[in-house]
Amino acid sequence: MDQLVIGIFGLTGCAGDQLTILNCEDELLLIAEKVTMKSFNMASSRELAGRVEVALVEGSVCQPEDLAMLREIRERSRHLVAFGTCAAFGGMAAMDQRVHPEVLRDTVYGPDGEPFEAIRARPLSSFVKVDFVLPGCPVEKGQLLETLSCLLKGSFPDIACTPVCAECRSRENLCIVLERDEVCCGALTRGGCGARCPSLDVSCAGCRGPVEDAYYAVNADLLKGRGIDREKIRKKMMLFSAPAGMGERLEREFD
Amino acid sequence: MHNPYLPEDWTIMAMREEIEDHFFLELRPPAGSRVWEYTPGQFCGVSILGIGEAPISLSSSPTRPETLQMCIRKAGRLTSAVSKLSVGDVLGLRGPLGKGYPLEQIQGRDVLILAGGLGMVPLRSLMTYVLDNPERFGRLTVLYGTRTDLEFLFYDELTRLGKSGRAEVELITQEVRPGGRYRPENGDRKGFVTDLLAGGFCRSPGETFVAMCGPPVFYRYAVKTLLEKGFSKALIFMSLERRMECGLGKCGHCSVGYRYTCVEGPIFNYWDAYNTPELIEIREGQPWINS
Amino acid sequence: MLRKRIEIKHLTRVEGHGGITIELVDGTVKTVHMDILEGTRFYEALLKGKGFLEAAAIVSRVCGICSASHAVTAQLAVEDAFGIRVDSRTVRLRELLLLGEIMESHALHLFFLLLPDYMGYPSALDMARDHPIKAKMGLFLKQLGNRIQEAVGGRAIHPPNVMVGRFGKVPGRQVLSDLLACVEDGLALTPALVDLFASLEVPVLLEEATQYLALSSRDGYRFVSREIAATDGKVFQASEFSRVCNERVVAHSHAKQSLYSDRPFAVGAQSRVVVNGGELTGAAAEALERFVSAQGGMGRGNPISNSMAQAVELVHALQAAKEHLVDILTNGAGDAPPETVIEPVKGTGIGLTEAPRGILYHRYDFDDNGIITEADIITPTAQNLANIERDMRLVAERFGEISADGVVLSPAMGCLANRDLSFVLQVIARAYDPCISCSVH
Amino acid sequence: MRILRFHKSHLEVWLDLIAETADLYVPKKAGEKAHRFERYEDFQEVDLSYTRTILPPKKFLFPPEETLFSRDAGSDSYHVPEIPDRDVVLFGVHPCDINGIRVLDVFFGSFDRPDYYYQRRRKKLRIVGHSCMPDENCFCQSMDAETAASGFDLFLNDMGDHYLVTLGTVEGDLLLGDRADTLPEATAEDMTELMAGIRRRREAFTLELDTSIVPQAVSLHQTDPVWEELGEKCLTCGCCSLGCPTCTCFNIRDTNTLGGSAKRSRTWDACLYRDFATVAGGYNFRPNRGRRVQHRYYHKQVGFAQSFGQPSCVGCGRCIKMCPTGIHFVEVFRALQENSLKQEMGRDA
Ligand SMILES: Cc1cc2nc3c(=O)[nH]c(=O)nc-3n(C[C@H](O)[C@H](O)[C@H](O)COP(=O)(O)OP(=O)(O)OC[C@H]3O[C@@H](n4cnc5c(N)ncnc54)[C@H](O)[C@@H]3O)c2cc1C
Ligand code: SF4
Ligand code: SF4
Ligand code: SF4
Repeated sequence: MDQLVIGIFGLTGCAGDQLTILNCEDELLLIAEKVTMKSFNMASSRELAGRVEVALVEGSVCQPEDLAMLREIRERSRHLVAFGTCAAFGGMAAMDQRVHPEVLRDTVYGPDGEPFEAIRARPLSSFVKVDFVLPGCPVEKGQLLETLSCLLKGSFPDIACTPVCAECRSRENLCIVLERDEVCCGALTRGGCGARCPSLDVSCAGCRGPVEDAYYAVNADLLKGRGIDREKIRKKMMLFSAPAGMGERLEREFD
Repeated sequence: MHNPYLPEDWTIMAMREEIEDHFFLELRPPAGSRVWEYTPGQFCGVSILGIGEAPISLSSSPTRPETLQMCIRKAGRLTSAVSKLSVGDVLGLRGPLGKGYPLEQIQGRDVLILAGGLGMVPLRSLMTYVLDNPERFGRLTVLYGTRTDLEFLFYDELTRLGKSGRAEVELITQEVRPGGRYRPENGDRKGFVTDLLAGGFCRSPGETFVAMCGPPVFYRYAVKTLLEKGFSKALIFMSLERRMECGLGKCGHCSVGYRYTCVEGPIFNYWDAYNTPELIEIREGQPWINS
Repeated sequence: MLRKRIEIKHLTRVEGHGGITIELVDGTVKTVHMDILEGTRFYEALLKGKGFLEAAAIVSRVCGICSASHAVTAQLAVEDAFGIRVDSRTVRLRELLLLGEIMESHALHLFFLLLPDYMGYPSALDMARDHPIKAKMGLFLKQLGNRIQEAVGGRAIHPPNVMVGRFGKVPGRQVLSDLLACVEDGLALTPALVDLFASLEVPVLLEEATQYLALSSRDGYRFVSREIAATDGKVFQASEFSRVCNERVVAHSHAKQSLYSDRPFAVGAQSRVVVNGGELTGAAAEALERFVSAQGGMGRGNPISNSMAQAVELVHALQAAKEHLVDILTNGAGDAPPETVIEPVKGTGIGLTEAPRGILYHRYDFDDNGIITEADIITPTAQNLANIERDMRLVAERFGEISADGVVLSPAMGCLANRDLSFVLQVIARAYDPCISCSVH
Repeated sequence: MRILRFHKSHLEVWLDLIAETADLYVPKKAGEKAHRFERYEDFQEVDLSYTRTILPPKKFLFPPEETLFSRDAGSDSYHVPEIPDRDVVLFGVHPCDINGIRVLDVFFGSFDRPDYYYQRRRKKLRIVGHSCMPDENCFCQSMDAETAASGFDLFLNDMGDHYLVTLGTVEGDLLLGDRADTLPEATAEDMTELMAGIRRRREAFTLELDTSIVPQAVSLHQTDPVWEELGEKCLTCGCCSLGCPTCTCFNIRDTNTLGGSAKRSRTWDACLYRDFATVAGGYNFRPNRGRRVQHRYYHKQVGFAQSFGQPSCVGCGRCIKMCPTGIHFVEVFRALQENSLKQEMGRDA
């Protein structure tokens, strides 16, 4: 059987999703046996040009070069997967959409910097067709392996889009909102992490991105009603739950 | 203890692309087993382990018990995977599921089959059943409409049937497309299924058993027309689609009101549907079927 | 005039997007640029206006490889600003977490990114086919590092369990004793590990004096400290760091660069071993001796020695992890219950740790409500960049004999014999194990 | 039905004994006021004075995630994972939860299509009930679930320093072991005391739902603004359903391994989630949040009752306690009833 050819690409991001591939220590050799990984710069010097069946693209589009690269990847691949929250929703870089990117740039680089073009961080789907979204900051190892395994069978996996709360309940945690009056983004966030953070007694930061029907207003009202300062709520939700494009909704629904 | 979640491996004996993205399959049971006993209108769970399962209607008739036939439209993950299979491959099957048509109630009556689009698939089972038991039923009428003439399923079979005189068959399409099957010389017409109803097809509408299946819009207009024509609410049966995961009345996805579509349906008569919240609403003074 | 431009568009087997450009005119090197092409996310600007509770979650996303260091450093900075004392168990667990990260990161670099160069493979996966035992050793050590990070930090990457003043949930006894058993298995591998890396023929690319900087530790070889030591004998306090490393914007790269007294300097495993090597004990100290006798001293300016220093640290990390685990298992809870109610105080906080690649510095200014008004993050790779360029320039000048089809090296370079300059430059860059997303954040 | 007297001082020895031959689960503290059924390890951890556990006992019969079957690469047979052979003993189950299990029994055994996976776990489950006192969220009394007429193997009535143990089944006798025929029978005096206790408990309920017109009110008010309002308030986090002793919805999903094996499993689902009724192609039969909330309420109080003869709510109060935004099961029906009354009066006027 022909090997499945996948390309692994990174735009602007932290490489955590690519690293997650290498973190599958137990399975790595098996993966290498079944899958040809092209363009995996982080792990290999063997740059193979040409077409790939599936491109896993990490990171968001943060500079014109990213966009050019993304378009080229799209050209080269049959399927394109938004690999990780940055690619899927913009991630951290897309957090503060209210501040102009040039202001951000000048804050970091000051007046001495050579002015390079700063653009608003955006998810892949703002520019090209995305065939499948594998969210997570970083992606969950299990879901990554499931994606590869399912791709070997010629299909994308069936990945849940229910909120983190579902897994939080299933793990029989106490609800952080109710117990401690803290902001928890569980109800806004797509599960799949096994409610990792609430199970550690840490409130969910929303790193897997928003569920398709994120109800900001209801969540905000709930938290405000429990005496939490609205700015605090906004800041936490802005991390991941209200990414590029949804941030405006959050602002609108907030008051 | 019987485990109703376990599929059996059936083998594909024949497979063809009936129309674009719609695959006709004929399956043989695993060695040592026989084709299930089933009633027209029932469905089964079709699966490929690792990809998923989907509810698919049985399109063959129990009067021809050698194989099972179905027609699957490429709609998502599982159905796409099925479309890539070929003769000799196996497919997981679980069933028969659901309740079929109330055959005792049909006994002795004229039968009107009213199909829209993919709705012809389960109705073909009933149609074949009626044809194979001419002594038990009255006149058979088949009215079948599609959006475009590219979408006619079982065209040759239906046309032949019409010509044979064993049943009255009328095909109608809203739109004629290049490469389509519309042939005026065969009596094919242009328009909506409801246009066919406007003609006086049935001698005694109030006594005729109506089996209908089609997309939501189809029900909306067809039910209205049937009622206007004096068909009996108790004899109008429709097949209502819902999301199904288990087909055993357990997973809850198909639950509407107090009913589990997968075990108590998918065939409901007008009153069933009317009494079940969510299935029929009255809008603008007209019954509005939520299917 | 003979002009020659060597351009490496995409460095491979490093994290992120970087390239190298060198211009030679008549055999003399005109410019050397390590081009960091990675997009910027403007973390320092994003942090402005965010609350102290979010800081760690935000900055850990700077980099997937050293996310634990970022998370811990952020909390250290918050605690410094608010005057929060942390109990001894939390301190130990944080050290353990950082050791896990060191293991993961060093094993990744040594086995996946470096070894293939020496063994002549384009990637570790290709190497694994012919050398499964070596690959499995690397995978085991890497996985062990990840296991520690998962158990302590809650996840191998972007550890959510690291909170201000405490951990969300302290790993249970069962988890810790399982880890201990794994660490023991890891320790059993160390002789083979040292043999493997001591047997490599390490090319001496350079022997130019280099300025090394590391956090100085006195009670053992540690990764957290508030003092910085330089090999010129000077010692600085945390608050002096930003002045000492003098970070500034450069034109050709999105990453800033640093200079110590106007000269490039190095940080990382090699610097730590040079500065704090005396604190190493047991097998780690022996390993260091072994490398020195086989391959020459660590402090002689040969960047390739950094990898050997990483191997030494890998041994140390295993030893130290065992110590911490035994201590937590025997002494249980720390000296004081961790603080859960945090009162923000207006002011500045600084966090300093030794990340796998060197000194990591976070400074935040807070207002009365614990909102960040100003943030400064100086990452190790950014500090190293000027030194990497320096090393490349020196190597290029030494070996930059131009032939018609490229630049040929003298054959006396061990595994680098007969490789062209562009390959050697990549080897130098990789020796620093640069982390480009960190450098542009 | 025999009732025996059992002194509490023997409890530890008894539990240790049960734990020798069965997997014993007991209520343990999970924070200030919360509890969970967890494996019995140390008698000191057993806390029988709990009100309700975070998850109901359904997790033992219908776990949050369960593998249905798998198949190895290249194999042509399905493998159904075994469950442990030992009995599972749940110790200290309150009447509402016992009744919850009875609802599950009815449901999972329904339509001539009994649920294989539920049934096989159910066969291994022994239930030792325990009396309790209601808090402000309990309304089992209104749901006719305040006592368990059956569904337990033993039931312990707390009488201070001793229990009055009701024997429910032969398996209950077996659980008592040698004690079954050495323990003294309850005396008339004991019974008087027991009755007094039951009366005290009955009076302790503060939450009440008049169920007499609930079905009518819910059915009549299909388009009541209450539903829209609830939709506006619901987070659709699903906590009410997942934590409900009688909610049973699940999803079936396949997963694969790199080696080529695959498995099919089911996980808890809730009808409040957006895609619960979405079919291929994206058509959603219940896109509206209010409609989904309505479906849950309708189904539990009316739909289930119409199909199976009793509502699928036992008044345990978990959904009230669990709902982050404070949607209150009882208040919802009260609001509907009030609206009914208002309409009635409007018509009269
Ligand atoms: C009683 C009944 C009979 C049917 N008969 C036929 C038929 O004869 N031919 C045919 O082509 N199609 C039929 N369908 C529709 C068919 O079930 C869907 O097209 C199919 O489920 C799509 O599955 P997928 O994995 O390819 O789609 P995906 O969109 O990838 O998966 C959808 C998911 O939702 C569920 N799901 C999606 N759509 C439906 C649906 N309509 N009903 C129930 N569950 C659904 C599936 O279980 C799956 O988990 C029938 C549906 C029902 C309810
Ligand atoms: S703690 Fe968070 S994730 Fe868990 S139930 Fe509460 S809101 Fe949902
Ligand atoms: S609980 Fe929330 S923040 Fe934590 S891993 Fe899951 S989605 Fe991410
Ligand atoms: S609906 Fe609420 S009160 Fe009723 S049984 Fe379920 S969780 Fe308990």
